[in-house]
Amino acid sequence: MPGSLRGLICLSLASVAISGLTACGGDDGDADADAEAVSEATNGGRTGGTITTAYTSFPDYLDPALSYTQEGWQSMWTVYTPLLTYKHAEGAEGATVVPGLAEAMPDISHDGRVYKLRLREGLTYSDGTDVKASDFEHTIKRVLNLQSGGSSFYQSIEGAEKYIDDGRAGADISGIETSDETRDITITLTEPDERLPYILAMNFAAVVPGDTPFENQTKNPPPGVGPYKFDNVRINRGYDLVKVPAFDVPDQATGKLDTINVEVVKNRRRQTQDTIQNKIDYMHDPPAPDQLREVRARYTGTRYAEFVTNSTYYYFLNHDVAPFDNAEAREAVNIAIDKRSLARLFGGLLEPGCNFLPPGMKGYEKIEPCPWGDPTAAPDVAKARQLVESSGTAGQAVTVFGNDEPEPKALAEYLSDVLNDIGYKARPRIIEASVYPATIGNHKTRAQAGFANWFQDFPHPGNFMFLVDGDSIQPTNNQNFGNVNDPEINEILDAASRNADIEEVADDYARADRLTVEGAHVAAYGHRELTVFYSDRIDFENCTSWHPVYNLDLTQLCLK
Amino acid sequence: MSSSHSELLLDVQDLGVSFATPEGIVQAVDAVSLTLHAGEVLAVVGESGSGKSVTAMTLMGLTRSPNARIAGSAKLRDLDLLTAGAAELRAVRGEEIAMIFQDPMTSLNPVHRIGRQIVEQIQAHRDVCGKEARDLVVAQLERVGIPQARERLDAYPHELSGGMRQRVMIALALSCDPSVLIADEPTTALDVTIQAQILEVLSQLRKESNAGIVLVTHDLGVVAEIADRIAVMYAGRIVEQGSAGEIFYDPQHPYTWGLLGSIARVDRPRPRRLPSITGLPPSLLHPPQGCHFRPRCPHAHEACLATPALVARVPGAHDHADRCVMAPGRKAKLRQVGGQIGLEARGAWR
Amino acid sequence: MASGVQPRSHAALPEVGRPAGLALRRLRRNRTALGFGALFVALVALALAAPLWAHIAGTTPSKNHLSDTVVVDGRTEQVVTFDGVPIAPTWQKKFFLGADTNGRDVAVRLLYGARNSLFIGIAAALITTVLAVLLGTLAGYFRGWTDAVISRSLDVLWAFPVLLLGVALGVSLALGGLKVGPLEISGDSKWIPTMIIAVVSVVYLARPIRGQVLSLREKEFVEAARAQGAGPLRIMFGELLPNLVSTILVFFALLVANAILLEAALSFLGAGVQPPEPSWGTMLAEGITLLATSPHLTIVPGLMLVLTVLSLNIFGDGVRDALDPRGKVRPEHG
Amino acid sequence: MGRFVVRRLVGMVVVMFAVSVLTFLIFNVIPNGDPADRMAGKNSTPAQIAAIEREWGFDEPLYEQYLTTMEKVASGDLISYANQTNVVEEIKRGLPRTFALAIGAALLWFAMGTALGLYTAVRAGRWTDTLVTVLALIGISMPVFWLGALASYYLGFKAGLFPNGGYSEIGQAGVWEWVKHMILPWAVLATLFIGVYSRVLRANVLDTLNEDYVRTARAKGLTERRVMVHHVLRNSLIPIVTLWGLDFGMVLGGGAILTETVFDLQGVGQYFAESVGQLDVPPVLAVTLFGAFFIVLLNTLVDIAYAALDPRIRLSS
Repeated sequence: MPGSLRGLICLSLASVAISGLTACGGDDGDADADAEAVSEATNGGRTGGTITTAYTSFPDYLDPALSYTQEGWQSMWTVYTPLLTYKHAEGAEGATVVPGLAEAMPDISHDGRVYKLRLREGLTYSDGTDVKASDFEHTIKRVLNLQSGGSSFYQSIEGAEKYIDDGRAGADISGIETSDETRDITITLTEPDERLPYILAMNFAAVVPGDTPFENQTKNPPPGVGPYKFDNVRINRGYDLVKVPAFDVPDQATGKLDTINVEVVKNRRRQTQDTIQNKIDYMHDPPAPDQLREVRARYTGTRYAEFVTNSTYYYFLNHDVAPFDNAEAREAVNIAIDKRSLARLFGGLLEPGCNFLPPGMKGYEKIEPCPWGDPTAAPDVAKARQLVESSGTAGQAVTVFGNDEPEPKALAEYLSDVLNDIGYKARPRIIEASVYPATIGNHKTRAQAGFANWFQDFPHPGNFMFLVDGDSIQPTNNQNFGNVNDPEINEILDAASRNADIEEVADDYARADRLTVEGAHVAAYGHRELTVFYSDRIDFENCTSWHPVYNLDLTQLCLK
Repeated sequence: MSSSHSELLLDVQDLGVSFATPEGIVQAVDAVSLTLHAGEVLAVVGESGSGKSVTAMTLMGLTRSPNARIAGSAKLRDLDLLTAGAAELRAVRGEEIAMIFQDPMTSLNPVHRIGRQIVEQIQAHRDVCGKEARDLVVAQLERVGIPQARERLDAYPHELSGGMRQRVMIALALSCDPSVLIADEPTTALDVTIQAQILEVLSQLRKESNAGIVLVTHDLGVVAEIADRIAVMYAGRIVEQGSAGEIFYDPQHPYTWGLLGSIARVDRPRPRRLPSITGLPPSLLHPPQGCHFRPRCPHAHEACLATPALVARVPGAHDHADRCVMAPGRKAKLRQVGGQIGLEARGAWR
Repeated sequence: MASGVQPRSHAALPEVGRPAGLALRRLRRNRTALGFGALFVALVALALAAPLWAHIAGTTPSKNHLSDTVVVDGRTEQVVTFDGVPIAPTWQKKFFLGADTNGRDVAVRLLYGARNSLFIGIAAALITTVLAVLLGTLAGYFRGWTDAVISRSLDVLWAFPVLLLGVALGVSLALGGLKVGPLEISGDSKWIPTMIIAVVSVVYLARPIRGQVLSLREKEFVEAARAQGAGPLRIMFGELLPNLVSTILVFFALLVANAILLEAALSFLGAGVQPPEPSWGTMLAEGITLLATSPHLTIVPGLMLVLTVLSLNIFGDGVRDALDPRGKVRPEHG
Repeated sequence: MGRFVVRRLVGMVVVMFAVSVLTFLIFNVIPNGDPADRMAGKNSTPAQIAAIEREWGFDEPLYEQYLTTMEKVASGDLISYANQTNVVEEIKRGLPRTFALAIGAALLWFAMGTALGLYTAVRAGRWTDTLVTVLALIGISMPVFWLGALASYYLGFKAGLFPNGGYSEIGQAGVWEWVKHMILPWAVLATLFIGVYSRVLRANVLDTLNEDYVRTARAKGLTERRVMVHHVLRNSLIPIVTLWGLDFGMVLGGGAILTETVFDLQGVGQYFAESVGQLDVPPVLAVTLFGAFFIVLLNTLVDIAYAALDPRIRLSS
């Protein structure tokens, strides 16, 4: 497959892309103007009209129980609403969990195991049928029964594992009790899980009718409660989001446009060209790399903007295999990589940084000065060479893993070159993107170093720090690719995970972040930026709302 | 059976044909003059490569090409075949002057039915409808002795035997009743009994339509059966021509003697080996100086180094001309080899 | 042919047993073919000189210069700009043909890539030839069930959409590598695309060889050899093989050309040469995504590839004309 | 004829069987990552992976898996590993696009190749010979995706003469839009062949011009045009038509994968390209079978056409 086609599949397949809030942070001089324009966006603009948007690939599923890609979630959020959801707002505010179909935030028992919620009164699905409390249990059953990528999130619910093992779709989940009359929903966990509000706010838990079959409904997505509904689904080609006029839930955004026509245009250059020529109104992925410059120069602030996402990009360094079982060797890598070079490999759509946690995340404290040198200055390669020399690992062979998407491939080739420069015998090894995580996450591969990135599942620092948590190491499908196992970090994360109040533990996560960087456990280098690019029909100033979880908020889009 | 008083159909004067090849100029035909009258069979004989087929094809306009040079004149009645425009030539080809080619195997288009191939010719010259044309074709096929002609119309060439195919070729040539028919080795590819039948067809044709036939062949047996007059060609030139009787009974050119010595006659016991002329025909790229037959001629002498003229030398036979400078009396002595006409195959003068 | 010398007689000379000298003379007369043959030799020489140019340019094919600068006409320029656009050809020692997205010197990579592309082309063609001669000769000589098995296998290969087979194999093998008995090839070895191309091309040559052997084995000289008690091996390699040389020669240049094209196609579909080794195919595949800002990344390796394949095709065509002026071309699929 | 067809049909089935087994083995014998691992996704647990293995039958013996898969191909129930869409439906969706590309390009290269070949044969000479040779060889010496990318960018986007790739349904935007979208892909794919065809035809015509039956045709007094069309061209085209059939089969059967991809036509070939990139075995298998089917079918049709065009050929064996 040609590079241009692959486009942003990496963002979606490899991990779910959710985004950051720094659009308004303004720590980036260039972005200031856009940021201001954007921050007062949300409420202006006219309603009505139809637009065409382009996706590089069809969402993995148009079924809330299964969809686990950014493309899917972006549309899903306009069609389905979970019991809890995120505010339709930009920046940190958008990362706030608020009541969705539930009347209020859950009532949590003292031991943190029982969550009580009540469904709002008089809710109806887009097909007009009433929403019942028992639909929620059905929704969770579907997630578990369909082996959804999200099912592991819900296994802390009592009886969930038993339900999976039973394999019977109709069986009961003991941890979910509902009453259609009182609209009460009670969730019991096997042990406290401070992430539960976020997990309930994930689209997997978006309530669907109780008669939705236990199979992939992509062809004919189930009705939901949301400002839009799916229509005219053409698998792998596109679908329409059509406004549901009857949708009226307090504090929830209603859509502005009448119809959002989503077309799959696999070639990113074609999307860009068509958007430039106003044949497409909004392209979801960044413009093709070779047109980025032109688009930036001509349309920034009028049709084009960039946003830092809640993501982290780093090289994993395997602590179990030579040479990176040696701390000095890892430090040398951290010193030697040139973050300015890495930013160039992303066409500038990367904000270089020293931290592992992204700037938009609670618990982010900028590490300054960066122990490995200024991220925006040339690295001290001589020092790195010295470290390699003194570590006694010089001359060792290193295989640098990357996948075959354009950027990860270039990143692996870059690190390989850097390692050769500082005294190793390195060679890149490029793996098919679809099997990349499973390959490097398998202990048998003994991958020494390579490309890694993470986009949040939900806006919580724990969702990043588990990547370096020694407790999350497993022999296959390991996410802690470098087998980082630092007792101090493990301890901090363990304690923090028991506390549901994110404000209280923010400092702990900041400490864990600092330890990760200072221990050279990974070679973190920055955070991905994503873009919006419109035709000139779209009201850029008033209707661009960049959400920290769902990226561009489609409900806010409008025509001039 | 000279027909000097009947209509003169074809008058060829000083025909020369040469080709430019990567190796040089090849003079395939050199100063050939022929005449053909209505109802007459003129046989042009000679070995392979003597230029007789090129002569025949030149008359049909089939040797025209950027690397061919054609000289002289060839009048079909009033039309000079050598200089005629493409349209004029097309109008007479198949209509006035038709040709039977030597290899019936390759001369018919293998992918078209034979009926269609003949109809095509008729319709090129006559304004007849398909059905009418088919009836004409059936008549032609029957005329050349093809049984069940109507069924054969739809046959492909490869479905017919060699003899049948040659009959088809003849029918094709005759389909517009041409006044001049050129038959290029019409019997070479056929066995002896079929040969006889084909010759029979040809002579009958001459009687019926009073056409003039140019028969190109290297088979003197065939010539003896049917020819009125004979022209003997050697290395691009006519070396001797005259009435059939004159050539057979009083041949003047040593080359003709050699040819006659090589007839395998049906009516005589077959000799153990066909006598043949020693040596090879000359390369036309670098022909020998003077008489072209000189290198192979046992009787050659210095006088042969000059190009001999084609003139009548036999007293009392003014239409019997030859290119050998020897006196007729001496020739009469020399051609007797073992009681027959022949060419003594001994060392030649160079 | 009873008629005299005609234009056609020249073209219709018997082709069997055309002496090598004549073929050589015909080839020598074909200026176009010779010119392109010389061009190919020059390209090979360039590929061999790759380290020399790398030395002049002061870099290596895998050295990244992402954040470096270079002085062009007195101005200091970024090798790769902040927004990731690599420098265009500078026409001087450093970055003569510009840089790629990793800030690597395109001219140096192009020459090293030439080594890989040519290596794959020639090695694959050699392997194809050996396999095809072996299979074709066995099938044609032994006939019977040997022929049946080989011919039917070739039929299957023939029915296989070549590109699909190549890509499927390429993607699969690049991931897992190849392990056949003692032979172990790592997934990123260039032997993988080489072997794939060699195998999928076999049918193009094996079929004509088989046909030729079928007719050759009936010839007198084979009968004679058999009568003298020569074994099948002696006959196949001593008697038949020398007679297949001209066929093999005719196909070889075309096989190399085809292999180079196939490598490019595989690379474009992500199944070709693996990094860090450059090849024209991989350079092209990467370059095409950057056509708008950096057309040199597409045009330079593309032209190089077209020139090489074209020179091979024209030269091969000349060889074929010289050996068999009436032969027909069979288009291969790129 | 009847026996011939039966024999070829049997042969076709055998070849298709072999192709399917081979494709299946490529992806199952060669180690390339466990499909269950991939399907389970990043947060999967071993239990989940085991459940997927059970459900999809990855734990069964290979021949069982093969049989199940083939059964699904036959019944049209084959499901993709990557996104669980119905593979057969996907192929059906891509078919009109692939057909549009292949048929249009094949007609174009046939017409252009014939015209150019005939022209140069009639105007035969050293100069045209060299020109056609070089042009023909340039055509086959270019990577089609390279030419396609250049044409699409410079003629399409830069010059604005054509759309930026993609396919336009006739039913939606009309015939003219459809043609506009197809012109470049047709031309690019045809470029690969035009030169070759003109060359083969030229050689054939020159050979045929020397045939005795052409001489006969001239001797009949036919017009030059009729001689050229009914005798020279008619006979010269026989090998071209058969060649055309084979190439058309190849293009239809996956040969256009690069052209489809570079112009984003989303036909069957592009579907293959995407699936193979995701190591998605079911579509790869199905598309390969589809391709093999057309290649074998066209091979058979070519044999029949050959016999129809040249009555000397009999379909006995």
